[in-house]
Amino acid sequence: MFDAMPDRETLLEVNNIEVIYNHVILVLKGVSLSVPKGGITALLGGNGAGKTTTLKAISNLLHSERGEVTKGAISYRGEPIQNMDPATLVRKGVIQVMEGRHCFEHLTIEENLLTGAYTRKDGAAAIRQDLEMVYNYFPRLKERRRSQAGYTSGGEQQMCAMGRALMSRPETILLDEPSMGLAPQLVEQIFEIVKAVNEGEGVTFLLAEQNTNIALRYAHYGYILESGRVVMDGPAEALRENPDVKEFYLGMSDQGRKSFRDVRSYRRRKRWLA
Amino acid sequence: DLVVPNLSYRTGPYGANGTQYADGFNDYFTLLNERDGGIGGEKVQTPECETAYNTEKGVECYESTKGSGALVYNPLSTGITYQLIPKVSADKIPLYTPGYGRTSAKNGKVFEWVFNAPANYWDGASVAVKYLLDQNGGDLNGKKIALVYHNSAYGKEPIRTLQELSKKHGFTLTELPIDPPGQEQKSQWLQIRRDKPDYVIMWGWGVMNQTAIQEAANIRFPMENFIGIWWSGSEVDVKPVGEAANGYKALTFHGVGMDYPIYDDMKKFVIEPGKASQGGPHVGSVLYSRGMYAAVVIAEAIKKAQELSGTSAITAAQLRDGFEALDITPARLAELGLPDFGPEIKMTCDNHGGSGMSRVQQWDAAAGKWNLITDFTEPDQEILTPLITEDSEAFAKEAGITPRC
Amino acid sequence: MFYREAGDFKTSYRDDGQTFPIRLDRWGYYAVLAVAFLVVPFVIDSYWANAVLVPFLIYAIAAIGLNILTGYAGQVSLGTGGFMAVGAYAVYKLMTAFPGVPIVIHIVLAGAITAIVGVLFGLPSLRIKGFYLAVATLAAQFFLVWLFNKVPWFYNYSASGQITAPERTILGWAVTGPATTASAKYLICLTFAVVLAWIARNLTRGMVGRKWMAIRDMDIAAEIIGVNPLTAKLSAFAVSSFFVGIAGALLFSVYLGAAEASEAFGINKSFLVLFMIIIGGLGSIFGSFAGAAFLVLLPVLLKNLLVVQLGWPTDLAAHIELMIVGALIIFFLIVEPHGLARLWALTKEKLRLWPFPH
Amino acid sequence: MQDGYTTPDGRQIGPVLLDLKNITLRFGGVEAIKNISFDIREGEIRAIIGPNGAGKSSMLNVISGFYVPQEGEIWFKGHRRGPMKPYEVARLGLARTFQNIALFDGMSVLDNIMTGRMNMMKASLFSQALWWGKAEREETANREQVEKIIDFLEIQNIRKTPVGRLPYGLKKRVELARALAAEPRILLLDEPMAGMNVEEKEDMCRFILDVNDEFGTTIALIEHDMGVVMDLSDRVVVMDYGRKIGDGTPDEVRNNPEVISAYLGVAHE
Amino acid sequence: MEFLYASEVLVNGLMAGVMYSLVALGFVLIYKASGVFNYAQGVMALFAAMTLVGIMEGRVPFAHMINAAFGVHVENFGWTVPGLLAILLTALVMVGLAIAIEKLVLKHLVGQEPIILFMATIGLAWFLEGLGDVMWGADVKVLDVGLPQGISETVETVTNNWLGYGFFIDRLDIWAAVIAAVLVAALVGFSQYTKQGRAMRAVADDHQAALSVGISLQFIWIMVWSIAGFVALVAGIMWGTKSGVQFSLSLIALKALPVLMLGGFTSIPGAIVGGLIIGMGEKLFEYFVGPMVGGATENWFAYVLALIFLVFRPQGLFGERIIERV
Ligand SMILES: Nc1ncnc2c1ncn2[C@@H]1O[C@H](COP(=O)(O)OP(=O)(O)OP(=O)(O)O)[C@@H](O)[C@H]1O
Ligand SMILES: Nc1ncnc2c1ncn2[C@@H]1O[C@H](COP(=O)(O)OP(=O)(O)OP(=O)(O)O)[C@@H](O)[C@H]1O
Ligand SMILES: [Mg+2]
Ligand SMILES: [Mg+2]
Repeated sequence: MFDAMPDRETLLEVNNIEVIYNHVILVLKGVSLSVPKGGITALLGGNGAGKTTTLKAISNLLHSERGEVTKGAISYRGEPIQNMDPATLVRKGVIQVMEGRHCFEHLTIEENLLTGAYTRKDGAAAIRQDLEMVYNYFPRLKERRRSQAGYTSGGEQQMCAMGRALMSRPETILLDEPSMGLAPQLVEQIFEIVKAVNEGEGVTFLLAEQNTNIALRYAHYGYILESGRVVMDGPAEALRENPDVKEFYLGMSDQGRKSFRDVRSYRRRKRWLA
Repeated sequence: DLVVPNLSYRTGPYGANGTQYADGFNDYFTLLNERDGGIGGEKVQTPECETAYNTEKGVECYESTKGSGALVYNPLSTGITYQLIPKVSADKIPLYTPGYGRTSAKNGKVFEWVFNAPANYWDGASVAVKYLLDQNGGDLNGKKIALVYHNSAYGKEPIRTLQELSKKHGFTLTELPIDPPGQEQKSQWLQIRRDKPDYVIMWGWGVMNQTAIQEAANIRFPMENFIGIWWSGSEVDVKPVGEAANGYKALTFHGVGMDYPIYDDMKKFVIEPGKASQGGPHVGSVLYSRGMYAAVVIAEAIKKAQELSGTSAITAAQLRDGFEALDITPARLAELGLPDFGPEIKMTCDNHGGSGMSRVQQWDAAAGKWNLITDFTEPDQEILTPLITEDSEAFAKEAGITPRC
Repeated sequence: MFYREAGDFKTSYRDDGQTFPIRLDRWGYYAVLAVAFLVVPFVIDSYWANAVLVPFLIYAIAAIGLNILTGYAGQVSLGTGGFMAVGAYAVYKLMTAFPGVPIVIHIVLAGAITAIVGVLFGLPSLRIKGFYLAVATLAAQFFLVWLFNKVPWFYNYSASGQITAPERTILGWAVTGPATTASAKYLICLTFAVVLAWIARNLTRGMVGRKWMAIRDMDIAAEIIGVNPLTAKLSAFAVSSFFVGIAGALLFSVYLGAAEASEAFGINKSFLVLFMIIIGGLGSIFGSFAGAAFLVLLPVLLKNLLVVQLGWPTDLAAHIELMIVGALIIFFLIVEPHGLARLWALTKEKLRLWPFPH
Repeated sequence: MQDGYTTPDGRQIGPVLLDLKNITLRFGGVEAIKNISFDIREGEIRAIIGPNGAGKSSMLNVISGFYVPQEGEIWFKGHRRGPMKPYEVARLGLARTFQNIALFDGMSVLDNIMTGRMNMMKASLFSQALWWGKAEREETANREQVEKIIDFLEIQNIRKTPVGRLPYGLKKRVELARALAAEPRILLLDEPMAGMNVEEKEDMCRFILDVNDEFGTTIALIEHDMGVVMDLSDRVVVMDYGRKIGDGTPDEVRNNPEVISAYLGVAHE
Repeated sequence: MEFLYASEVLVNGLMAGVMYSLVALGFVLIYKASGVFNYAQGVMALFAAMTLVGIMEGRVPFAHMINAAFGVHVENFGWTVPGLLAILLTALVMVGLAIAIEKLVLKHLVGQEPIILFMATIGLAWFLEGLGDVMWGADVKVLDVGLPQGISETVETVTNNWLGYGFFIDRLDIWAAVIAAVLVAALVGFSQYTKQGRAMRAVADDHQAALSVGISLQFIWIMVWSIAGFVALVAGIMWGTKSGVQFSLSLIALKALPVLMLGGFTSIPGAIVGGLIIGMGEKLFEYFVGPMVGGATENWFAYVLALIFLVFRPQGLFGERIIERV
């Protein structure tokens, strides 16, 4: 259904970056990727592979975690963005939805959404309109608009974080683990929204996901990251058919999906990581 | 050279006061060095060390300077004095604490190394009451006196004496402690406004003085009936209050202002050549004069010690002998260019505190100066002597000292 | 590779739980102790003892105490000065009431009394958290100082409210009072510091320590997995106050010799000790020593540099000293928010990799 | 059913261990749990599912004593549990993991897991201060137990690492280890597999099954991955907006229309 | 009569409380915006007041240092600046200070734990204290921007006519109350209803998330520290007028802490209400109980009073509820 859209213009380009935390912990060991305009690009990989780090490197949120990009280059629309502060980047249209939601606990849901529009200059009316749009996508948020975000459930917070990002009218959203902790229906719903936003508003997505299955269903192109390196990439379609991906990331074998009850009788081992 | 360390404080909550005192102290020795080439031919050095009125820094200063042949210490802090009393008696260096420190150190039998002439806190309390007696024709019966004091060892010093005096003279005493630094004194002054005491006596230091005078003015307490100890009677305490402070009184044990012949020399040898400490912004102020006076007494003691020992490069122990033989007569003061500046100081082996005389000065806001309004007055030794004996003997017992002399 | 961990194998869990699991560290530590006990006492003079080493050791004890409460158990306290005052006044009352009992026992008892007081003032910590608690501990600070100032019984009814330490001896050596030698002062403080540091180390590596840290890192989760917050917090307050009380007792009896509650144990003392543990490193015993050394030495060094070497006027030097110390505190926090202890650990980590950068 | 039942794969499930009766929990005006009753049997793997905000985590918090329900009773091993502090509940033999990992970030992995054993260590403060006698013996003995768990969960190589630095998946594993260290009767797991990839989920499943099998630990888990829930659990409770909308075997639940519409969306495989 | 005395104490307590609140407000602002407990607030007030006096009197900054270094004698420029203009200039200096603090300190400490930031502000307090002294000298300075001081005769006469006892109220306190009311209204409006106010609260909750939505921490912090600097200036003027500009001014921070604690660290109205309660409580306690226990109870009683409130409301009267979830 989707193609890889190789012909599209490249919006975001990450070129062979290395990231070090605390001056000693080397986490990314040369990651390169490119995100085409208007596409959904997925960044897949196990825990600690470096997905979050990659996204933070792009959005320049590493500093506050004592991490830094020591090598390589990142450019957006051909312009280097390594040393740009996050606010400028947001104004340029790149916004990140952080892993673990990070809502403003003491602000109400609505106030949270409004902070998303912080960088906008197009007036209160436009902002109200987008607020309605977000409430349309997430009716649950409308119900809870007056509650403090700290007291809402995990799913509600995830929606709030997504909605907040949308409020900035972004061009590119860096989405970190949107499905984590969400009920299956909601996961589906969130990805539908991603798709809708992608198609309807033309927003480009780079999303980091553990849930390979669903990510590859919605993404156009995928990168697989392991231990700070890209080990495989390709159009989503192709990745889904790849036997290794099938086995290690989708949990399928030749006989179809295995029951989790049987895990005690077998064990997967990643070939390329030996 | 003769080394007289100057443990001063020019920072912290009392920095404004400490600065002036330290300047006066330095300048007098500079004068001696410049005019007379020192004392007995020996130049005097006053290496300064900042204590910030903090006891631990005081100890550090003491330790760091005592090795260089320090002759005497004058830390201008009751707290530091208490630290140093045991130390100086072990190191055998005199400690000179004019008008502050441990009152019972007047008893030289117990406090071999400590001197606090010309007057101590209890002398001050007694002189203040005496002054009030004079004002009331010798009778304070039924009068109400409030004591507003710095809530610390320093401020608590006069309480015992005042209590004894209230018994003797029949006045009632109200004690109103104020926590340092003392910028908030509303409740105390409202209490004064309600109780309407006839007199208020104050034992304050730093910002507390000025706030108290301001509050007294606010509630329209008559300034003439408000008397501070000598540490509550300098320009910094009254000037910020302005006109309203007019008439405020304070004790002092030395003269003020620049109407003394010594300032001719001071100008010629120190101020005009630009040798004054900090450039001399405070010359002639109350605290400056007090610092200078302390220096005068120390210099006289050095001179005496040189006479006694026959050497000009005296040791700390010899200086103690100098202090114990010290006799600064009015004639000698006049000779120094300070006629009638202070009371006669005569110390002996058992009396390290002199006569305890002090006088009252009053602030003239319009002229911006202090006027002396009484003569030197003798304190009520009848009350004080037993108190001093009692306190010093208790200390001797606790510290295991056998009285000498 | 100067610094090696590899090849240093443990064969039992006991070995692995040692204070210094790495042999190189262990030998370094023994060497420092040997020098401290066997060499320093013979070369020390009264300046070094009174201006540097004795305050350093005493503050290190206080810092360990506060570190147990703040660094390990996560309860920020600004009441250290008040608790030190409890130790000081307790030892004073004990010394003067029971002159025949050895001073060491008095000092330990003073610690115990402080522990009890600490527990009392620790009670609000069950409800109050974070900075609210920090500010609440100021209630202890101000109240205790006021109490010692107001009740004459505490200062044996002396005229000014000052307390003065009488002479007491250990095995014939004076350790308090004017006749005390520099090395006696130093040695008694050193002994207390070493023993207490060892006890602190034992506590923090064992179960109590873990409970404290659990409360610190996430108090709700800790309670749910089984930590009783009442006993954990109060035991932290007790142990911490015990240490702080001993520091207060030593500060008064051995170091200062005389003290007055509001002057010697004011709020500044509380802040000073807090600085020490933050600069040194929260949750680190080594850090407590490092922080104490830093803040005791730095002003002395600066003073010597500015006044003695450069000959600046003392007031200017004092003001600039404030600026420099303030700026250095900020600088250190920026370079390594987790304190000197972490800086040291990072250095070791780098040495381990040396000469390779990663 | 009073004395248990046998699962399709032949495990014997015992009598009711924990019984929740008519629990209602309110926060201010919000009713997070509305009159819910269900039980957990000895040796069983019990799943709780439901949409976000349904009150699942709140339910777990009620069980572990962190939230006190306004109404309802909790029976444990046939006795009614009075109001209890969370740490007292823990002493009854309940251990749990948390939805948003609640490890002690400043401590090493080993110390984190050791905290799980705190109720087995009773040396006095004094003995611990001197590191002598009981304290030392206990420490060594418990360390051995913990090492077994570390081996079991295959986290030997990170023993000394501060947990703050670990990647998410490993943190979850350490949290499990900490809970296991307490040797609980009931293990409560709040979304143990959130944010994991298939391989890690498989590992986690293996651990859960092994624990259940080897130690006979009763397990209650909240999980959003239906594959896991359906494969692992013996019985499933379904919650929606604080109500219970289903309770039964995975098959029963899977085909319950109310559950499908409220939670699953489409009938799951 | 006794009742009238007590009410006089009470009213004066309320007034004193307002003076504490002025200092507390600065703390609240910064805490709200950055979760930083700014210990330097008191010193900022001192610094602002010193600068104000320095500018008004036309003092040469760093005069002492210049004199010491070059052996010259500079003290004054020889001009004086009128009060209002000087206040404006001082406010600018405080903005400059805010920028410097952000650039040199806060920027490098993004995302650190609160206690680390707290420490940094203590370092800052020391630095500023030293800087103030070096710049303007450590002498006691008289500050007079034209605020009246002393007993308000109107109040005295009116109450005397009504009640037969003339109440004492300091005119300076009345001014303080008016200024505080205006400040609070303005600040509440700002933080609750403006975009920047919302952003400020967002930053307080989660630095990283705020960054991620494009809020510039730099800007917010400079803004908030500037406002706090301005509030410090106001507090400095009031306290400086009351008792001169000198070191002890910085210690009023200690009087503001119980106020904060009681009102809640994050609540602007809380700072006022807390101040009123503390001021009233400590004065009444000193008045009634003080004489029985030897007096000087105010310092600790303020803290104990706040503590008692906290036991019932751990987040202070108006503080944000501490969210406890697992
Ligand atoms: N602040 C930090 N300091 C030190 N190491 C860190 C820090 N943040 C992450 N790491 C390390 O960097 C590696 C990559 O982490 P990252 O969060 O990017 O992984 P991820 O792919 O997003 O994993 P997950 O799927 O679990 O979120 C991990 O090994 C982690 O331990
Ligand atoms: N401490 C609390 N105060 C107020 N409301 C709360 C609190 N805890 C939970 N709630 C509310 O109770 C409802 C249930 O929350 P809970 O966390 O139990 O949901 P959940 O089923 O675990 O959802 P998720 O799958 O997203 O984790 C939510 O609407 C939440 O806002
Ligand atoms: Mg991640
Ligand atoms: Mg949940």
